[in-house]
Amino acid sequence: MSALLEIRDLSVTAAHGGPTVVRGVSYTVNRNEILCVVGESGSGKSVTAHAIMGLLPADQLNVTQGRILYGDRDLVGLPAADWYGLRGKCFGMVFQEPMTALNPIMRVGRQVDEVLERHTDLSAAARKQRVLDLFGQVLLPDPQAMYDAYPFQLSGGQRQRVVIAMALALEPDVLIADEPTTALDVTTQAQILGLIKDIQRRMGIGVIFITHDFGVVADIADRIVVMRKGEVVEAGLADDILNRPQHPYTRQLIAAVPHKPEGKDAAAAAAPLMVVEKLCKTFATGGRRVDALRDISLEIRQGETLGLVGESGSGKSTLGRALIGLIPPDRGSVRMEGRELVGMKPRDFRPYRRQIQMVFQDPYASLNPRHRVIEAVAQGPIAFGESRKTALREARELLELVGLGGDAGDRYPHQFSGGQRQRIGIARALALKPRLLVADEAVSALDVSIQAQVLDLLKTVSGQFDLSVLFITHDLRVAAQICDRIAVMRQGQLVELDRAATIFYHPQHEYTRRLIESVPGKSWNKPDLEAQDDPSRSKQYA
Amino acid sequence: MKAFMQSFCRNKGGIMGLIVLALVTLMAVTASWIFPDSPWDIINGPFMPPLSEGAMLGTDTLGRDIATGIAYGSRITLVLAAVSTAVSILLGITVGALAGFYGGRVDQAIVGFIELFQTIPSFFLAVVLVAILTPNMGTVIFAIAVVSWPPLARLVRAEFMSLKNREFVQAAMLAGQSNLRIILTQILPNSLSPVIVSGSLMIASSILLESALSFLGLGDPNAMTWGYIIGASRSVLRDAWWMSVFPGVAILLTVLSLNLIGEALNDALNPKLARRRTT
Amino acid sequence: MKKIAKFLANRVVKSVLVLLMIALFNFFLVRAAPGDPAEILAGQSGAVDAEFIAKLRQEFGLDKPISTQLGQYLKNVATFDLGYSYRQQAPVASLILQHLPATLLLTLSAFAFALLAGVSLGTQAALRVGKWGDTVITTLSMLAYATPLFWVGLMLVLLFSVNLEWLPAFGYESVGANLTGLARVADVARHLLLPALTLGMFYMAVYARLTRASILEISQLDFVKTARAKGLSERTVIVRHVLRNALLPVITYAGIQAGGLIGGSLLVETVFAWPGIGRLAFDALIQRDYSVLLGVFFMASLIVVVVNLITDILYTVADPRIELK
Amino acid sequence: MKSLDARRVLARCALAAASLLASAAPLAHAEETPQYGGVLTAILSPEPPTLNVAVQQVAGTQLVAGKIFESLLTYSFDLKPQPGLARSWEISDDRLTYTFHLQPKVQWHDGKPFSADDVVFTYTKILANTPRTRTLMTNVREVSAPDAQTVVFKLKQPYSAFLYALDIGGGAILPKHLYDVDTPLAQNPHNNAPIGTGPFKFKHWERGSYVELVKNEHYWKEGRPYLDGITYRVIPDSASRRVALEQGTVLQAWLQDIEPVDVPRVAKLPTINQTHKGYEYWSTMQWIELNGGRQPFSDKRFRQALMYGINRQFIVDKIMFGSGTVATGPIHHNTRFYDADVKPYPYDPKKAVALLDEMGLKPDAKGVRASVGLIPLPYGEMPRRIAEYIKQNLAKIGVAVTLENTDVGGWTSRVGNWDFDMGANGVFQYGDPAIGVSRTYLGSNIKKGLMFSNTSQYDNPKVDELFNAAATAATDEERQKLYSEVQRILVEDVPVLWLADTNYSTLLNKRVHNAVTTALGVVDTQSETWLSKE
Repeated sequence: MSALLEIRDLSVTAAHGGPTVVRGVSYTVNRNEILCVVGESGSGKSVTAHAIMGLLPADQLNVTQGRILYGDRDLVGLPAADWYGLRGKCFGMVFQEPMTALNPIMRVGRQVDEVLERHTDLSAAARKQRVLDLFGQVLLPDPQAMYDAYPFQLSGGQRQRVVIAMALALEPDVLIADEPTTALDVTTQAQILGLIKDIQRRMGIGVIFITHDFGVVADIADRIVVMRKGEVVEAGLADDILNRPQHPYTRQLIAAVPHKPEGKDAAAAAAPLMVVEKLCKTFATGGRRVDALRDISLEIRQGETLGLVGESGSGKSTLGRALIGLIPPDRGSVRMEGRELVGMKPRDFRPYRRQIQMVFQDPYASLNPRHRVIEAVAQGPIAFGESRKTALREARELLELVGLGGDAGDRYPHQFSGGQRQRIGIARALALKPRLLVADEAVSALDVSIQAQVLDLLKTVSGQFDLSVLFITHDLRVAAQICDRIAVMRQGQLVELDRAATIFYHPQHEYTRRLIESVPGKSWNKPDLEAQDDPSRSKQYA
Repeated sequence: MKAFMQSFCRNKGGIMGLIVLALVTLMAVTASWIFPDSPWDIINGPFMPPLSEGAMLGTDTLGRDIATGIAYGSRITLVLAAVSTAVSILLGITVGALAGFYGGRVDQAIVGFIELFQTIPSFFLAVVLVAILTPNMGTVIFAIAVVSWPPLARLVRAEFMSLKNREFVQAAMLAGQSNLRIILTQILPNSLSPVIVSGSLMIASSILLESALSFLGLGDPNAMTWGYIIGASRSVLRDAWWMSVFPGVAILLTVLSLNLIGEALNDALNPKLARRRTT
Repeated sequence: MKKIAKFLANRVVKSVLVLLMIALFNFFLVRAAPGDPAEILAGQSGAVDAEFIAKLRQEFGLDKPISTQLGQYLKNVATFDLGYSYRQQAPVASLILQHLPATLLLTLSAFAFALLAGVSLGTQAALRVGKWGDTVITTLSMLAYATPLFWVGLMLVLLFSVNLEWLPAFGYESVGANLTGLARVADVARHLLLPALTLGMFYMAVYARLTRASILEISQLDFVKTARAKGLSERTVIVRHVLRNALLPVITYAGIQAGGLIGGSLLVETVFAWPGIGRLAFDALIQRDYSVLLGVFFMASLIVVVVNLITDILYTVADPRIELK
Repeated sequence: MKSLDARRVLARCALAAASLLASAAPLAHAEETPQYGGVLTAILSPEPPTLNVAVQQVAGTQLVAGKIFESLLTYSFDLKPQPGLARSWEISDDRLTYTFHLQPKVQWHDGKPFSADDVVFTYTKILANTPRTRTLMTNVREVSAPDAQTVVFKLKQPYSAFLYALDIGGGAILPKHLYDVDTPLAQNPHNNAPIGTGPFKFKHWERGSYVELVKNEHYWKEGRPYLDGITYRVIPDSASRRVALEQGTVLQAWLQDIEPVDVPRVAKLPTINQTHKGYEYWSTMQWIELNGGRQPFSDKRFRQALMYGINRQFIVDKIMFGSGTVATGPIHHNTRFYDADVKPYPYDPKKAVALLDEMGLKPDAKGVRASVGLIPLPYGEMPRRIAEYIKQNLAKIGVAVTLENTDVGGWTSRVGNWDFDMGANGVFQYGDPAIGVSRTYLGSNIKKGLMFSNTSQYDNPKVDELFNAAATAATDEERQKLYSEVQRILVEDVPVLWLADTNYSTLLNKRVHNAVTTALGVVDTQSETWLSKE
């Protein structure tokens, strides 16, 4: 194996005396291999990749040290004109967000054609043929039609295929893929991962694959570089890192990866708390009708954690919001302990309102930035007639319970990390002493290591308060980890509902099966590691 | 707050704007001490050029002092602009909040209404309103407010729509808070920064609008305003350039200072959007 | 294509509704004026006595119930009968049509100037962001943005007509010169220069600021990075990818600003004695000739509605995504 | 351009002097000999709505229509009736019958003969229904045409002013054969392409640009007109009008064509002649109406105090720029029966304050003795300046004035309906006090809702008696006596605040001769006007 690209002791510093965001990073990419660069947000993995492409915004970030060797050329400080010859031709790049990576008002065929037009002498007809070939290679349906389509007419997966086709148009030596599947649904992710791997093998190119997901890493990596806070903490062959991680941080990351569920014991079937029957909801926007819920029927039992899993557009969030009264359903019934909630007058609904609470997805948006945390928690009880004094006292106790004691309550949301805010969100939901908690993607915005802690907390409180939890997520692994039962949704319909372990190991429905097939890192048996060091916890009150 | 102050102070334009605005305000407050005569008083010969004795900036066709007129004009200008902006902000926030918060039919109706107002050429509308309702302070304020509120209502509506779906607002709904309370304590405070920014820009455009109305002779006939002086100077442009130049500079500086303050506020309040909302 | 047709049909219906609302507004506005419409009309005709007023009331159906009057009024407006000016002894519609070409010439020239100069200045500023070229352009547009339109006009007259005597200060063409052909075109152009510059200046500033901001925003987007990653030259990236996207909000804004341009023409035509509908409106204003004033107001709204429709059509061409909006 | 013209004039003068080998006298004589030919270009502003003077009497209509149509009479500078379409006239001894003998061989521009029938038709069917002439016709019992050359007016009672109301504005004769139709007068297609008897024929009207008149070759007055035609240029902007006049693009400007502020300067140009003659017939007065039905205006002392408190000299000098003189009383100094021997009201704030003190109007903490509103004239800038100035003047004597800008409709409606404190006003006097003056002061003319009546509600039986006697008095001496007395009474009582007798001027290029020959100035036929060569 020959080193295709070598990064030596690279440092990148923010302009105008800002912080150094990448510090002394070195790694190499070889021909015919996939190098995975793994790290959580802020690890500097993307900045390094942009430095390789010469795409750092000059007024914001600058390479201050080190070399990027491509063949015998040092790319650091290369004049702009030379870059134009390299980019596209020798390096291709795939970005994270397929929705924004394409020019919205240019036909996609033309966008790929541009690369050829720029770097080759092919005639227009030849170029078009080549683009169609490329579209075929990335398995786009109906290349001819795709050629004239605009990006908004394509699905996320299709767009990512276009971007890949673009990056590969000139068969570059190195393909840099910056979180190319993070924004995609799990089944699409599996397809794209397969595609990248397949093409890499076929063309024998070097791929730098940037990701935060060890599952993905396990599926495609030949070698791995782990980064943290701008530095490389560990590098090595995939097998070594995945199964015998050395550095505590790597170990901690791997430990936090949701593992395969063991399956809870089959508890005695409790009485149903909420019964949903034939629930329907259709959204009509701008002449388009979307059936978000189609005859959904299920029951949530007293004290159980019910997982609701589906890809984007499956209607799972709509269902959650319908149950909680934020979205009025069109038809069907939602009964709580026998009382029909659908169509109830707001005043009659009020007593039920406090029994169903929610933990939201985005920890940065779920707290009013202008209210103190304690206020946020106490607001509910006060609105329901609790005296201010009692409400505040109870709020403080709850914050303590979720691990935020001391003066935490008197601070404002921006003073907390994402994980801590999610804890506050849970405390707020608990303040009203609900019986059903709807957790809508409650952990998906968090880094893996934090995710695990919040899941633990959820598990604890649901047991402690005899709560029923509706756990909505796109991640089957996470759901399988904490749920008693799992419901799988697809395009507004309930596909399958069963015990978590059953769903995971013995899926009945074809779609569920595909979903499970697509879970990244399925073939990887995670080593049993105990997190030795929990950075987020240790710095909580730092 | 501290961060905001720091950020604002780093903006040279904003500081300059504040200084100019402070000077203009000072001029307005102290006008009657510095210039004890009424701006309508004929205290000198007509058509005296600037730097004449007793008429720093010259006199007009009747011998009224331009400097006095500008000083007293600043009072009317600032008060008119502030009041009309306050009225239109109130109107804009109310309408925008209703549309954004309730959505659906209410929103459709209100948006239709806003679009209607945005289609009507606003300056024409102001002119027609003042002309027909006869010019005085009240009608001028009314006309300026009527044509200024729609963009703000749009802005507030958009803010409310996005904030309404923000999770903390939904959390407040789940916490059983009343709609009014949610609007007032959860959404409104969080949508204020763009309102503050457009408020300062709206004051600036109110001044421009008011001066244009006065220029056309549609100001309150009892109020000495900058636009009025310029309007009166039009027929004697060749003979008395100072009559039009100085009040124009006063308008320019005041409007400029408000725009600079607006931009600085914008940069300080919405650092991420600093480059976006420049118009 | 069908979707676009539907979209446009929708816009047309909306435009008609807007015009209807404006007509209603006009109708009630004149009734909100102090004094009875008949008295106003009588005042306009220069004769005021009770008998004449009564005659006028009858003649104009003002003695009929308000709903009948409204119906008649709307019917008139629909056939572009905007009433009759007693001061000018002519139908308002024909007065307007007579003055319209001058206004169109002025506003279109000003618009073309503002757009071309504004977009190029804005682009130049954005490409030099933070450098002195940017600072100069931004400062100038900030100044132009804060200057009252009518004052700019007066200052230009002072400078170019009174002091330098380069350009005529007033009017549409030289009085009594009886020029024809190219000489006349040149003469009109000389007269047009200052007013168009005045009217265009403010919007040039607006477009420059908008273009600059829009380019800076678009430049941050991923697809620009994609374009660079393709190895396209900087020029291609800017022109083909950034500018085309950045101009979309400029188109929208140009549509929105049509009203402002027409409103500004009232001031500019007044300052420069340009014989357009703005000047017509100003004269009507001075003489309180409401039927003309409201007629011009309606016409101005009509122009804005039409311009908005045109922008919508342009937009469907410029932005394929419009189908979904 | 200017200097070039001047040089050319000089050169021509030198040439003329050389060729005539003589002193200035024959040269002047040569210049005085009328020449045929040439087209007079004149300013027309604002553009009139119509050219039919029976429909509209705005200045622009009169200016153009005055060349196309004719009336029975015209008036000399001292307001003596002069022949127009009427060659001569007789008044019966009982002063109830007026017989007019018409000019012979008059024909309409379309070739149809003109006759007494046209006059009878115009007066009975058209003019009797116009606001301007209706009042006159209420005095007339019958109009008849004993033969084609004679028209007889029979009056109900003697009316001394009768001969003064037969001007072009109030008495233009229209062709019966075109106007005796069912179409309402205002919609007659000939209004804007008129057929008259005058020295010039209508040729073309390019709206917004110009009106073109050409010589009437069949004009009844032998050898007239001198001009080949007149072109009226519509120039909406005052600055452009001034430039056009300065550069000789137009040769004639009248009334308010040139801004008052510019008139003195333009008048000084070597190419321009200025004349103040030719406005005697209208003699417009400007005053401030006072609502005598309200306190404190009902008190004579208050009205006098206001009169003393306004610096009218400043107004005519600095705001009207000399286009007026300080008014002494209800009659314009150019109108018949004017009497200057009345109580003067110099600017005297002390006296004004003394009067207010005497009334018991004490100043409050802010020095305000009374607060009143003032509605300025709703036309243009000058009235606004005047109002602003009066506000300032009166503030000095403790009368706080609030300006109430309004439109023409609001102005007529509020003043007409007595809903005002002070309201600016200005009226034409039409040569004779019986026509244009008495209407403002007659107690019998207090008519709520009617503008231009006695809206100040001044009611003095003695004044009524004097005015009525004067209107029917047989001789001018008798009338003068009555009017002098009425002027003295009114000036003492100050029912309205007379500000100024307007004193407009006409500015003419020196090439234009005999443009102003009557009290109607450039509105008259201008059949005597001629142009010297360039």
